[in-house]
Amino acid sequence: MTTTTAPHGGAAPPHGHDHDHPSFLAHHFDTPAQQEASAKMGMWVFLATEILMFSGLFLAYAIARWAYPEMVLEAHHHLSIPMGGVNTVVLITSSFTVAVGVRAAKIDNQKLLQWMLLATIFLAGCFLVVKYFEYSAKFEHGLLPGRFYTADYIAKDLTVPSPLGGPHTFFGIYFLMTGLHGVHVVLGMCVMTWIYLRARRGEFGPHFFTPVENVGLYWHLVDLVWIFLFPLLYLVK
Amino acid sequence: MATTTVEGALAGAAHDHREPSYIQASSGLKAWLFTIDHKRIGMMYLASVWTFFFIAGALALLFRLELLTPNLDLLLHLVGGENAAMIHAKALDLYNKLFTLHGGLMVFAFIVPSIPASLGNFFLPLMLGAKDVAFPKLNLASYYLYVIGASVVVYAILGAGLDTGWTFYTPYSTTTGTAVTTATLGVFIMGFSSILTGLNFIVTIHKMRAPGMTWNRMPLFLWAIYATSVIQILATPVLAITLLLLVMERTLGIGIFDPAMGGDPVLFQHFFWFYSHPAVYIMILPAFGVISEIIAVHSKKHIFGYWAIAISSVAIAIISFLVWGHHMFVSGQSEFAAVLFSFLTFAVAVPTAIKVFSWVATLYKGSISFTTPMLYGLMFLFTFTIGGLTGIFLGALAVDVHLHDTYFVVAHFHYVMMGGTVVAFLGGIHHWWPKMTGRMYPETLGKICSVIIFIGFNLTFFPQFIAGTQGMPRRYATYVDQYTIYHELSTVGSLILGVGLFIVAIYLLVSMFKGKQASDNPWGGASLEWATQSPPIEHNFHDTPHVDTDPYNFPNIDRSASIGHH
Amino acid sequence: MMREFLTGGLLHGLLGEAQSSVWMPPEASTFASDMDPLFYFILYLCAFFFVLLMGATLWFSLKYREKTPGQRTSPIKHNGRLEFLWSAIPTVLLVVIFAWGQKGFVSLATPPADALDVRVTGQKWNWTIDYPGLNKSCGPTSVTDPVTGLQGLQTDFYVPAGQPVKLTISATDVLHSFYIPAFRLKRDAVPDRYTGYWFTADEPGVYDLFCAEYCGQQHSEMRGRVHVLTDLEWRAFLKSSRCPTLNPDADDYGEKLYEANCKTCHTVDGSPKVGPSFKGIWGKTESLADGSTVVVDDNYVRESLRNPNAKIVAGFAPGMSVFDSGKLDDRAVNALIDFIKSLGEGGDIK
Amino acid sequence: MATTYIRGKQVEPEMEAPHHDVAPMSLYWKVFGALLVLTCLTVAVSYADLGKASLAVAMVVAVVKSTFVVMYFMHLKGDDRTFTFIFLSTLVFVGIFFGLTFADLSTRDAVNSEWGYHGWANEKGQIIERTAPAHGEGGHEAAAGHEAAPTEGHPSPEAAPTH
Repeated sequence: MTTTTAPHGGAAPPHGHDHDHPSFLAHHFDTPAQQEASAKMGMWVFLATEILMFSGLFLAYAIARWAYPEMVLEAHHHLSIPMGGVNTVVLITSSFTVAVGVRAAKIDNQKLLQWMLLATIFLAGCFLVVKYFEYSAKFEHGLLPGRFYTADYIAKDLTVPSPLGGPHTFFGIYFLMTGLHGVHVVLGMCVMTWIYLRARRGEFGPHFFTPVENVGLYWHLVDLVWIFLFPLLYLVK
Repeated sequence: MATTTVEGALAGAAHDHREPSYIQASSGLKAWLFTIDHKRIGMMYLASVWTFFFIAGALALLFRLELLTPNLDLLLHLVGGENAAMIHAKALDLYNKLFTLHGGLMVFAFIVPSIPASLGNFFLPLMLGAKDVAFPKLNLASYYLYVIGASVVVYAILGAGLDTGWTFYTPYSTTTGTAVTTATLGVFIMGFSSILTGLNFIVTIHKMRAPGMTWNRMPLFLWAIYATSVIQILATPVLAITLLLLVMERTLGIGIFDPAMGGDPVLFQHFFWFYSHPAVYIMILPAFGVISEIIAVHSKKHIFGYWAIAISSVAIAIISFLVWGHHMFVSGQSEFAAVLFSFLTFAVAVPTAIKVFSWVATLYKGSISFTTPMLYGLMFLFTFTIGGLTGIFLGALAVDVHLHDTYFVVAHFHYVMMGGTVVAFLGGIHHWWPKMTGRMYPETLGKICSVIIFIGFNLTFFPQFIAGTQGMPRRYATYVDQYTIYHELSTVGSLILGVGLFIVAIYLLVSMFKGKQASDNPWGGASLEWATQSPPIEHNFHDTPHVDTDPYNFPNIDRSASIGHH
Repeated sequence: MMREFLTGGLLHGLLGEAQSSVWMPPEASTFASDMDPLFYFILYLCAFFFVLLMGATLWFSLKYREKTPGQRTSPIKHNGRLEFLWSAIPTVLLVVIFAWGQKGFVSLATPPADALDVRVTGQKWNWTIDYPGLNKSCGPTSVTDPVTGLQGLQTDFYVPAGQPVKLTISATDVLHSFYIPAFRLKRDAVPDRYTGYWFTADEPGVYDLFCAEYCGQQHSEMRGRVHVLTDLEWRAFLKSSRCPTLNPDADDYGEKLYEANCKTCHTVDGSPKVGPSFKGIWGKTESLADGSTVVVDDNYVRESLRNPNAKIVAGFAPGMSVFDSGKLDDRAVNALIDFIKSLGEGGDIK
Repeated sequence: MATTYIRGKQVEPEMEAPHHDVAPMSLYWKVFGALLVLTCLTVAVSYADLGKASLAVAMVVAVVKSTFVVMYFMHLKGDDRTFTFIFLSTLVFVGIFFGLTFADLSTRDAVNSEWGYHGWANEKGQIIERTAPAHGEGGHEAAAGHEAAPTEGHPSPEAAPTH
């Protein structure tokens, strides 16, 4: 319960301390503003851990590029830029829709909020479908990570590990980065579906929309990682 | 309901009507296992953390006994086999699995979560004047993640066994047949628990302080927990990605760390130590926080150099990310990087020195009562200073070439980990035991045990310094017999240490039920946790206290001759 | 004299000599005699500050113990000057220690031109030392291990006294570390990479050689002896038949290869060890861990060398290191196969 | 919502409900448009053969795009300054991770090229002749556009002798 004191301490607070307890305010928070600020800060700290986790993979990519520049440049021709480009546009649009969704929650436009969440989930699905086609193309050509690398026109045979710094390292890192990013897209879709269901029950409005905002923040980070991943893996010569 | 100022709360709490404490609030296993009360989660963490400590500690005693003699005399009997050579080979494997279990469990399952998760969880909201941590359900989730992760690691080690050491160095960890993948999965899960606890504490400290508690009115224990949480947030994700890369290396052979496939094993050491060196500061910083509280309260004197200690905690948290290379001076790292890391390593030694000097200065002109927590506090000053000073030997490049991976390193980190964190943890438990359980521990028995632990600890680990400088390498199952004297002393010491710790565990458990009733403020502490009932009520305070003094203003400080100003 | 004093040498001379055996093994290399003064300098510095600090703690504890309950305590909160002093002085001392420490370390990486070139290779659980210029190669020789009383493999490393020696260290399977306590020197052996250092051994004698980086089952038995020889002994060693290089044309080339690479895990007397025994294994049908069977022939031996985890005999753990063509070229593999054949055929003898 | 005063000083201003300034819809469209344009730009630039500079250009474009997303979509612009601090300090630590790792990797050959040699053995186990990386660029920017690319020296130009 909230305890507020008049400016000079001492005097009794203006109104009883047990004002109507809004349904969404957890018992241990004093004011809704404190709860919202805490939730948002928690989300930003969580985003910090996500950035640091992906930084490990970006460092692995940087070292592979530094140690084997020819291999990386030659091997990344096998990645299809159109598919990557489509995925980038899809993710940026989904970022846009989730941002508009959060804005809709703020102005209590429930219909728009629900449509935007649905659109984001749909776009995430498209992203995964495009990724499925990309991966299946790789599987067919045998461009697989590490010891499963059987693309015959590059490595001779399986028993001897493919030539040092062979493309298996690049594809190992490629599958790790896009795979981990893909896992985060799937997680994002699940959480967004849960938020969509709560939005349908009308839980969110101008006075309480933190869950929508946090899912939005998470989704923007997933988009951010892809914004860096796409040029590094697909485009850079 | 008028707000009670801190002084009012201190005086009034003892006698007014006793609300049911958090223990009596609801009973039954389900009430405990699904609680979101930070105090109950803190107690559950305390129980699980100490269970793992005694499992890993018992194994340490087992292979300490084994090391009594140069050959594998003890383990040879535990292992079957057709001929002497086969038995010997299996005994060596068993020894490697034992020291890996000891290292792995102690680091990941005991010492990383020890103080922050148990005492931190219990006292952070209390000291802040808050009703609970910012995300109580997340707090319970992190406890269960910890329990699941720890049991996966124990399953992996007791099942197929793990013989890579807690450092998982490649290429050995990618080529050995033991359960590396399962163990890394376990540690991966425990990493999440560490991240979530850190996240919870940072948000609670930022957003849920009692009105009036500005940053310089926060107890130093909370500064230390804050610095620890910052490291947990920034370092643990890199451990997650390192373990993921290790598992991918083992299963898919992506070749980042495997030299035959174009990788570089020293790269794994960079990834690993980027987490693991800040992790050793996750382990020691909460101990600094506990010691600041104990020494100030039990010498009834304002802590000396409040800002110096607070800022040095945060400074250590930041600089700890720059120094990891000193674990790799002889690993084939470039000379330029070795010199750079050595210089930065000496930068991190200065804030630690400032802390120790400030604690000793706090004793000056105090009124020191030799209670058990204070004995542990003074013991900490002795053992941790040795641990810290021996770090300087390992930081100097030329000396580290000789001392790296020898028993000197083993002694150094045991003096810092056990002499530092475990001693501070015991001090903290005794200091806050009346507040946590509402009962007092047996004072005289407590003092005796602290002396036994002091003697046992020094007898165990000081000879290892000399064994190390004489060249005894680390992780050796059998050794040449010129080192026998050091191992004999060390084994005898470890038995004494084991006995001392065992008695402490027994009398603490007994005192939970049979200890005599404790008052709300037995030591005359001035921080907020002493301003409520012991054991505290479910939502901590009858009404949110507001703070207008800093937590070290003890009643008997002689303000008339005010030499020091605010 | 001044330098001696400055480097704590005098102190070390006065006190050090008396207990040099307490802290440090004998100084047998020039690097050791450079490094020990730094060690003692740090030791005495830390001892001094430690005694100061513990003295203060003890004295304050006794002098200011609580005589009467509620006893007044001083309101001192901090003292700017004192806090500055105890931050600046340690920083200066630490920088001095850093500067001195890095000087010795970096000099390790620049060997003199006339240094004797020695190649050290660590593999799972023994060292092989080659002298490229001198047509010598000191591999592991089987000896009864004094500690375990069993047949073990130890390497003898012969070094001329007073002459700089350049070590180029590598490994074939996992990380090892070439550590000679008497020389105060160690460096990790990293597979497929070269690391190294140089030293001048100046005290003739026999010293211990350890592996200091955890490398698996017999990490603690990957030991050896370092023999620092006087000039006379060194010339005798060069002419002697000790440490012959593996001569591919000799008929016992296969047996020598077996001793250098396989002996730690495979015996020739029929008793299984870490791996199956080679006695009578040729032509035998072995049942594998996954239930299938294989006949021990050229292809199986070759595949087990190149890709050991492919077909593991039932009852044995994976973990054999890879012997790719760089370590054992085809000629060496053929010699090894001939040697195994010579150990009895048909798999009739269990 | 009542505000809390202690001796006249307002405590924890954000305790009372922050007014949510809702950005106009047009801003969202503008940012969306900018992101699409930049994506097309970076794809187009990748076809033009810039060689070494292509990495730098791609990174600059990525940083610009990510600042747009962070400032407007994640509302870091009008928000509490601690969130910006958290975001940027994370990037500093990612920079430390990159910088010090590359401090080791790129100076391995500095003192003694043969021992520091980052030699990669080929199939036959010999150290292959490894020419210094064509354009010696070091690590690239971190995950989300941090400013200081770690600068490292070029590894020694001449290749180590084969054995």
